[in-house]
Amino acid sequence: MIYTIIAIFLSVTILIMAITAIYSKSLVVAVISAGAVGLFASVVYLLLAAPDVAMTEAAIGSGLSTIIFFYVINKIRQNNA
Amino acid sequence: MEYIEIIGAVVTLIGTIFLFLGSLGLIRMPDVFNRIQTGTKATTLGTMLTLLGIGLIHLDWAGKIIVLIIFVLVTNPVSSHVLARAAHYIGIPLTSKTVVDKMAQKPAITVKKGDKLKEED
Amino acid sequence: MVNIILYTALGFVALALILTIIRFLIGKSVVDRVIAFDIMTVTSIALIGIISHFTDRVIYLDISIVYGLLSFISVIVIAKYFEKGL
Amino acid sequence: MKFKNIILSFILLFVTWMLLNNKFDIQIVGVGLVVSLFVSFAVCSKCEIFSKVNVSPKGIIYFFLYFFVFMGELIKSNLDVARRVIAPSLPINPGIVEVETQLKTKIGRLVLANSITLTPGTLSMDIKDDKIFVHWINVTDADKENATKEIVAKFEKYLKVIYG
Repeated sequence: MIYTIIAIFLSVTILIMAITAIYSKSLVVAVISAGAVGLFASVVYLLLAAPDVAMTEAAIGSGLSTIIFFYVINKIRQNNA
Repeated sequence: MEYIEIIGAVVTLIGTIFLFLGSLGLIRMPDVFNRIQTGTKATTLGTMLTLLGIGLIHLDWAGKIIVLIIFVLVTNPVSSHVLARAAHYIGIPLTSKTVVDKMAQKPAITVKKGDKLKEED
Repeated sequence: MVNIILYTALGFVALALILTIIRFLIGKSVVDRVIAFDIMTVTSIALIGIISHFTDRVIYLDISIVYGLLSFISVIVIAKYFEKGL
Repeated sequence: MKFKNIILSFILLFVTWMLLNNKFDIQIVGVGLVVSLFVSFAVCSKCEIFSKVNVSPKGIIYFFLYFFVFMGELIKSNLDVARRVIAPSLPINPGIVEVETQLKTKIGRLVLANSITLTPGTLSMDIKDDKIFVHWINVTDADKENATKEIVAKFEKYLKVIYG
């Protein structure tokens, strides 16, 4: 029962974050929202009793992909300036 | 035996109340630096107390709980310090209640064209 | 008794998450949103701790260690991007 | 003093490994000894970070005293934050002041800046040589000496013994 309520709450949060990532004007805000999607998706995987998937999602979805996106944005900014 | 679990649960409840107050401060404060102040202090102690309560309920998990508490205690101030310095560097304005700003003597930096970092939307 | 108190604690964590998400959505500048992201992460560590009590599995605490470590690094990278580029 | 660096980082790594495993077994202890010895030799034979730490009994006693003082300040600062957030009139009076420190080593300044961030109403923003810029939520005195006495002095007498 309590897991269902938490899972619904987190899923609605994931939807809000994904919509923010699509409709945001700024590139930086979009990348941070995508990182937040990975963050909450990892907690949802944890509620579905899959710790290994949750650990991978936390490492790749939230950490590594944000860092790589920022690296690429920085490269593009240097080339344009 | 029974008492220590109830003490742990109460400690967890106090920690979550501090987390809630930190988020409330994040909504109510007028500018970036005051938000960092309330946010980082309240969440550091709140997370430490929450994990400590869980550790009192399950006494055999003590090792990982101790590592997590020390980790939160060390990394949380560092990230708030770095964010505050970056916010002052790119020229986020301070609130109108500010009394004194000793860091303003530095030459203002120039934000490159195409970077809308200060105020978007 | 213990579980009733911890359900209340879970409610407070959910309220804290909702307030942080509101700050993320209305945030005036980019730094506001990054602060909201940082505090969201720390609150989620507390949430994972409480969930690991209800499910009674110690491996969830390992996930919260990985979680905190990587989000700390990504906050540092974002701040460094704001200051002078990577 | 390379030797002190290696020994201190070895102890740090080994204690972290044992706490993470949470089990006392001959295989776990053996693996932990070998790996942490190798890592501390490979990484920390050039760094200088622990070379000024005072490990005499006086330093250890002062470390525990500092720990209790710090915990008291942390709890006091949280009650302060709670009072300011709940009050309807939002009683803040913020400003950025400049304070001075007498600590010389890098790790001492790191610990001092982290402690300033977690004490009532202050947030360290930038550090240059021996000057720290502090965002203070309730400025009572913008002068440098008075602000130093108010913010830094309560930690510095312990940290000067431990980190030099």
